[in-house]
Amino acid sequence: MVSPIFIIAAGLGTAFLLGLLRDEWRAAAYGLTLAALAGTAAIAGGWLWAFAIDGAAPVEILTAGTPAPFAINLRLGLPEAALLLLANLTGLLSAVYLKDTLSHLGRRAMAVLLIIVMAMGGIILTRDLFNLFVFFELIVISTGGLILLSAERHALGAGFKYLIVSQLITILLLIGIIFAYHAAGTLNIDGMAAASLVMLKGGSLAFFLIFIAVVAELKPVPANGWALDIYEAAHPAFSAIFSAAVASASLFAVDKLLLIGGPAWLPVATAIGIISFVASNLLALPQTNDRRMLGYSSVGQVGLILTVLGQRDILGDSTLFIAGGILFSHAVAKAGLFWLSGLVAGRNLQDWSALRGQPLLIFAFVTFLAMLSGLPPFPGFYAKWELIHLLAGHGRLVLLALILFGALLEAGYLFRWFGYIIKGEQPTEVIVPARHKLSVAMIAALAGWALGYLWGGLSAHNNLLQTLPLLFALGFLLLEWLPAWIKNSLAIAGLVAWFILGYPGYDPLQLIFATIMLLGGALILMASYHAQGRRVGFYPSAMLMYAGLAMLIVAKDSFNFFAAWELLTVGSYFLILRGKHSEPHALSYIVFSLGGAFLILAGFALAAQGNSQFSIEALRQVAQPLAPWVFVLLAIGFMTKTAAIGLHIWLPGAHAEAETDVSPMVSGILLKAGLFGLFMLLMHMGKQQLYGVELTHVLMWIGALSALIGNLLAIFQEDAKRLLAYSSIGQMGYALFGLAMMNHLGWLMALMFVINHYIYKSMLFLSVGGIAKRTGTRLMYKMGGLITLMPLSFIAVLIGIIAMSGVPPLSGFGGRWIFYNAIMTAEYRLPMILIFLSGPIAFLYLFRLIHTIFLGQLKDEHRKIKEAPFWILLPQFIYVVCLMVFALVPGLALRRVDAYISQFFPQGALNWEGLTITSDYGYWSPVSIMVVVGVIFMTLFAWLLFVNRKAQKVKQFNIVFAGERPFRPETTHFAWNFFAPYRKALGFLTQPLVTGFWETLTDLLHTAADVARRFYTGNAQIYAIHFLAFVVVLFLLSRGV
Amino acid sequence: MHFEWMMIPYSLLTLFIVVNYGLLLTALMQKIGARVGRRYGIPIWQNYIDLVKNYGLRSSITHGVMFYLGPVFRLSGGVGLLLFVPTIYGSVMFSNLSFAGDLILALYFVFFGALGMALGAGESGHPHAAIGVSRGLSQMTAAELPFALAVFAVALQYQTLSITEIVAAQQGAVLHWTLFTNPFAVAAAMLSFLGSMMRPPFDLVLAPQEIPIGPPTEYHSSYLALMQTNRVIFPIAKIVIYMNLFFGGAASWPVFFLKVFLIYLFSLFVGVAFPRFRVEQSIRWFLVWALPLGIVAIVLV
Amino acid sequence: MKAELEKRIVKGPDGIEFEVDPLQDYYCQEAPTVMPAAYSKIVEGFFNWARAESLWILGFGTGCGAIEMRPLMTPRFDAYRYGVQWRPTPRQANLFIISGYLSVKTLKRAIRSYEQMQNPKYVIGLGSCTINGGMYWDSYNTLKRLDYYLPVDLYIAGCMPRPEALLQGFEDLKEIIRAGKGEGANQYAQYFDWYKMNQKQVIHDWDMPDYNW
Amino acid sequence: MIKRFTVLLLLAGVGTLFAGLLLGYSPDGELNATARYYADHTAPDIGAANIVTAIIVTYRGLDTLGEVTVLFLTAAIVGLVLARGRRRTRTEQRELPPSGELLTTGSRLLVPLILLLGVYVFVNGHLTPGGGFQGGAILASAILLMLLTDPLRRFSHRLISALESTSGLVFVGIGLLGVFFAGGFLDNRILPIGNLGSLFSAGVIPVIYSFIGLKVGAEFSSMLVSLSETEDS
Amino acid sequence: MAHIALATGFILILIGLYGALTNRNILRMIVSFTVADTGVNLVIVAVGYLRGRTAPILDATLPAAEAAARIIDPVPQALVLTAIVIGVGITALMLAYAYKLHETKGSLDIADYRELKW
Repeated sequence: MVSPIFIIAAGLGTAFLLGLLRDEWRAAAYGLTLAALAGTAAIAGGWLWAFAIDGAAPVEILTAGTPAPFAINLRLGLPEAALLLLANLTGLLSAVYLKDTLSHLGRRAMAVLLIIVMAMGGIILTRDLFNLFVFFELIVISTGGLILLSAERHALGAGFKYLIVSQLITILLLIGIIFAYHAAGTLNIDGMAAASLVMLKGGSLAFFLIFIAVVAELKPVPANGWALDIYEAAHPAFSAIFSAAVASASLFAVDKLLLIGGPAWLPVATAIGIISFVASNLLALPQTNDRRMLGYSSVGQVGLILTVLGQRDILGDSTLFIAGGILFSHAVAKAGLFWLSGLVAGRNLQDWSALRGQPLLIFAFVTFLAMLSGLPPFPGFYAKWELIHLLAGHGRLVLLALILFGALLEAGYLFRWFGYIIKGEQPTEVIVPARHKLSVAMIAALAGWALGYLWGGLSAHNNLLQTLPLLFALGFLLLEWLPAWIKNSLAIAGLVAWFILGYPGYDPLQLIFATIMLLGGALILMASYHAQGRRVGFYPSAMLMYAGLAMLIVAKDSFNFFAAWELLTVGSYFLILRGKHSEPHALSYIVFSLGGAFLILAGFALAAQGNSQFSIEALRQVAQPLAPWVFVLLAIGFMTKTAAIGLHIWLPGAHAEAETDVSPMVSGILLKAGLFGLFMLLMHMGKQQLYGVELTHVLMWIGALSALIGNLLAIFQEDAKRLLAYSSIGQMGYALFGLAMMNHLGWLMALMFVINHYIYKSMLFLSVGGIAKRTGTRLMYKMGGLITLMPLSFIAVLIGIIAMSGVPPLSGFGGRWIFYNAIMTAEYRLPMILIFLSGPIAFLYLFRLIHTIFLGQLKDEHRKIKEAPFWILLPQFIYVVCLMVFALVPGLALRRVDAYISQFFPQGALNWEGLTITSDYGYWSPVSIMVVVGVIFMTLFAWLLFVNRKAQKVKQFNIVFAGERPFRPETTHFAWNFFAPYRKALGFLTQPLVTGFWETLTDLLHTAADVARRFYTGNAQIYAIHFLAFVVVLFLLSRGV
Repeated sequence: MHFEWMMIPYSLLTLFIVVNYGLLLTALMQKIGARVGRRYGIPIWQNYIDLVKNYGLRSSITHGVMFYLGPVFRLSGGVGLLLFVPTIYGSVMFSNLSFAGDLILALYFVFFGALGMALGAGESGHPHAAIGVSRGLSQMTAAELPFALAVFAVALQYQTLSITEIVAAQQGAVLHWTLFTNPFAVAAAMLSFLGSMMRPPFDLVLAPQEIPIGPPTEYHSSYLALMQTNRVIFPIAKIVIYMNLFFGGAASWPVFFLKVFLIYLFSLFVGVAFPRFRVEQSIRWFLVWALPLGIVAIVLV
Repeated sequence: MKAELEKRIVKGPDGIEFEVDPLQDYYCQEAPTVMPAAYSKIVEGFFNWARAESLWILGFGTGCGAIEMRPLMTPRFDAYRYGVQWRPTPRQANLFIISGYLSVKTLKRAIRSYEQMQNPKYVIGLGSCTINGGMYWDSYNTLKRLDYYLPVDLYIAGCMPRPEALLQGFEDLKEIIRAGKGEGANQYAQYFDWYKMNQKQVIHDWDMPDYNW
Repeated sequence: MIKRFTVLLLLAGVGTLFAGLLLGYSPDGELNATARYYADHTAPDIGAANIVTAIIVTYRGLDTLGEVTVLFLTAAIVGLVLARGRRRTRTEQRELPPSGELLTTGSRLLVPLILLLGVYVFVNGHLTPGGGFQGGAILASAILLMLLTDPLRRFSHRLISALESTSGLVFVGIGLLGVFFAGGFLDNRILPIGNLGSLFSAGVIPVIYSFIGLKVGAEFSSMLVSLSETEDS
Repeated sequence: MAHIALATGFILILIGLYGALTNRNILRMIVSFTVADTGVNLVIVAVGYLRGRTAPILDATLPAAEAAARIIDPVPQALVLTAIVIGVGITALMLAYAYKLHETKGSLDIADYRELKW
């Protein structure tokens, strides 16, 4: 094995060697630089291999042939090797990336780059305090040099600010070191730790100075104004080093210091870290400059890792896994993003729309985004999972909440950024990335995936990158070049195959959900056949969602459940984002979903009490004072997905703006994931009381309110898809209500709603989508009279609304019938009022839907439109058949489930004998109803045909009009504001209170951030004062408390 | 209960009786209304004549398939509703086709006709039709609410959803009627009843002075005849539900006639005394006056 | 011709342009036809009886005579007891009372309303004005003879005739109908061109389709 | 005003901190373990008379390497900073007044002497106070003097940088030789440690210190030259 | 003695910092920092001082055997050298920056370089 001293020697030696080369031999110099960096990276890699695979013991390297602590010694273990590799690889890739700049600036710049990488190695390796200082100074100075790589005018100013603050840091650090030396009699870190420096006279103050100085290198809020200016001004390749590698090295230095400081200093580290994490993510919200925002994000991530280091007292052996997971995610992603930012000309976030049309770059971007947000299957996800579990296990709930809050903020601005890329204004210029720059970014992206695989393998859970559904979904990334129809067939085949594969293993409940999610998904995908071209991005996203769903229903433990949940959230987010104007809605969807997911995570963690291997079954055994809280967290988490009232504001836009075949997926299928979660929750946790309040009663109220408000809002929509979307809120409210009733029939009803809602909402979304496709608008009042032109769509919608409104003889009635039987035994009656009110209201919007689109006056411009495309109609008619079958023989699907529910609620099962279904209270015979209604209807129809045989068909304006004739179809079609009187009467209920609440909240956050960031005035002296204030305040705190 | 072929003729007999009774009853009601206004009113057989005339008109037009089917839906709704509800308590045959479903079926089947009619009216392309439907649906949401609560209260009270069993539970004495055992539910339901009878002050749908005459603006000849037929069946079918749930049902046809007459009369009494509400007034009225009664009813049960 | 009735080029949502001719596309293009009586004479007689006993008047007051129709609904006259009632829509009405003078402007509405009534339908000319213009005999825009434009079954003379006269008129009309002579609708269909010609002669700005249905 | 007050307030805080350090400070009576080790082992193990030099070059040789690197880095960066956008001002050469006769003559006399002194200081670094850094600084002062005499004088950047790089390389190379031939990186005992107090003693320390001296001298010179060249405009 | 040196060093640091934080002229700031650096170096050296001892250079008057009892602590002396050199490096760098800043904007007022903020 090559001694690690060569890493330092090679870096330095090459740097010196460069001076010997003629200034003109730039290519040679550049080659030498790359070779040196590659060599050092190889050494680090070799050691990493030795430690990780061969299990070698850490090595000590002595210098000067003298044992420590009398000479400087270095130490190389697994973390050191990994960090070294990271630093050197980042340096190498940045060097590749900087090819042109370095060649332009010459060997001096290359030498500086080499030295900064070497210095990071020194920081990581050294065990001597003063030596640490020297390497820090090297980094400071080389940073001062590398900032100048930037073409940015303001880079000089930023560098100078940095130097000024560095001076302060240096002063404190030196004073601290010398007094620490005086107190401990050694400069060796391990020696100081052994002498327990902080216990010695004068030692704690000295340590405070050292600690604060090194922590300041992590740019903690608020002493970090200079760092942000550097990020904003520096060359992105340098920022990559600065953010990914330097920060990692500094963190490792802090880690070493904490060894000296001992447990007493851990809370300090935690506090500084968490404040940085939350505050910098908050401050990042109003940023418009990409690099500055990335800077804030870097500061935040580093703060998070510092928090993790500060929690090592409870994290124990997992510290490495957790901190490493977050650190490597951060490093790879941030470096990658900075490298990408070098490809984008504009500095505004909106300018990133230039990435559009570059699938590779978008793939890389998405990878980085997911890594930063801690989404599966990347290391941050596993790390966060462990971290939250351990925190919850030790009752550090405030910290847990702050971490999740900060992470949510971060995800918020990151995904907003992604929205700009995908949906921002059409880029003015197309970027043609240089090949070397592109490959650097791609290497980072691939490294991200590799790390994901690695962390998955290291985690105690199953490696997500080895799960078949996820791989299947990711496989579509490789197939993007195929035409859409081939991919579509593959996708359908995959879904069906997975269903067949899993079929023997499903219990009835899972079977229902699996049928809807997998087979149902395949059915909706049939509508995708109508799409032309390659549809880049659609299939990976859709299949990611389906993969998540497939994994969700079979998840046995909380980890798999949560991972599946995150996957389906992300997949659906990408799907929703594909819509034309869906950017803001997709954003609020992902923010709400991630917020909900975090609550679920917190809930699971709380329930598991630190045991990260937590089977869902074990929810039953959660102990009492905790159980209701777990219940609340999980329930709210799941309700973000079912869009219960209060958490619903993402849904209308997200569903309405999605593409034609995506709307039914996200409405018909995705919402069911939330219901599935609620099923799981209630099945295992049952009724819970919090402060004497029965939580299921609260859920009932929420369900009832959702049903009412959802329906009420639906009737005032002008946009057909929005109407359907609001109706989904209402329908999910019904289902939630049924679940919360906690009796046999309530659950059966909820399941019936699951099935029904899937069928008719998918069908209606497809119909409306097809119509919108033909008419070019979704505004219902602009349509009208389409019945003659689109009769098939009309039939589908007609059947759909009859089914949905619960009018016999179609299947919706079954749901209503079960509902009435269920409420007979419900112990709590008041929410029924809302449900009873919302039932007929559903009728209002359904009528409006069919009337304003199909009936009334045909508009001129629609005279020539054709029926919806075949592939959109086909699934609709399959749904019609399903509805009919389900209406006639509901037992086909429900019977087994009924028996299954009896496990939980033995009372109140239905009797399915013969044609009549009987409950304890009533009976219902679907076939008889169908026959009776059919016979009456046909008889009367025949009679009318007989007496009315001479009826003459007239045209649309042949109507009585008070002796006049209509003016134009637009003025004759009564459609806009259809329920105006209703608005007068009950419109006050539709006040956008919830929207207002969330908007106020986000406004508040943004305003707070906007005000707070003025703290960073841009004046170097003020920054220095910030730093001093930081020191003094911390000093006073550490003395006073 | 099971289906027997004999049920068909008996059901048709019920239908026949109800149609005739309804034709006479509605005329009678109009006559009573006229007497309040000191008029003679229409002849008692006038409805028959109007019906024949409308069936006998020679020409008719159609606006499209849904327009054509609307009245069919409407009448199917009325006939179906009538047949799904047992008319005479204690008579298996006059229980009609109630083996197909219980109270819930009846409650929801009410909408069948309304939906079809609304669709038919919609296809006529006449704005007044759409406005009428909009008004009707708006009012219905509020008017149905107290009724639903009352039904829920009654079902809870008797612990069954079967109409026959509810009627059975009220037998024995007048004081066993829900009217006396659960007055709040009945009060709520009767207020709701006003809303569904298309009489002032709740005749928002037709409102001849405002939107002449709402949904049926374009209907005429045999369409209108079908709807007229429904106009005599449907209120009675509805009253039968009320009678069964709240007023002890009817054990024989004379009792049936009497009770239906009296319940119908209630809406007439209110109707002749009040002018028409605006839509939002009507909605608020139901929510403010009828809804609390319904809530009291379900809370007290 | 009003702008909204002129042909126009419309662009569909798919970007293809095409022509819309409102008079063709919005309105039916078939003339009314003569509707045969019922197959059997007995049935037709029965129907005629029912038609006579159920006169549904179109609630359309064309002139000052309308003032005399209102009292018919009051307790004093109570026309309802004769099977007479008012309908707000021509679709459901089968008796059109031209109540008093008919100006050219109102004629358009009257024609349209009449054509939208269903066969069989009846017209009563109320007051002298409908017979010969009455006191408006020399007015430039009042019609002198109603039966040039619409087939009139019965005139009730007077200026104004009292409600009692109207009641008598209804009884006379019933006689006519019962006798099977109330065939104004078929007459209108048969001589459609003639009626149209007369109508267009007085209505100079004919801006409506020929077939209003 | 507010700023001054804030600064004063904060410095009062920092002062408190320092006061805490000051009050907590009690001078050692004896050498601590580390210093004692150096006192006891320098002579036998390293063979350098100047213990500080032994520490600088050998025991804490890695620090010194870093130090040298700092200077190298600074020189490189100063060059980089000042090189950016230089060329445009080349034409506008300002006329400078000639230096005085005294200065010119004096410097001619002094420069060789200063150079000699510098060399002496670093060559004897392991024996007497002084060493590579001090000697290098003295060398650079000669360059400074020359620049004062003739501000427009140009030195060969190539020469300086070659000197600088070679010395650096030698330093690193010798350090690495230690890995192979002695106890570790920067171990001075690849050469015999000789007699305490003689010029050729302390192993490779004099060599290293000489190169450090050359390197420091070159680097300071390079910085001075770079800064002086800014006089152009 | 050591206390006096330390106190002087600390006061120098505070003076330097005050100067650096209140003077808006960049050159004055740099000078202030050198003052503070001097203070730091003074503190370092002072910490290594032992009363009544001599410099850590072995010669005839100071044989190796007595060294441990007679010399002052050599480590701070070694450290201060490094500190000085690094201070010089940073000062040089700051001067170069100052020059360049002045060249780009013609101003040496630190408050003029606030384009990057928030």
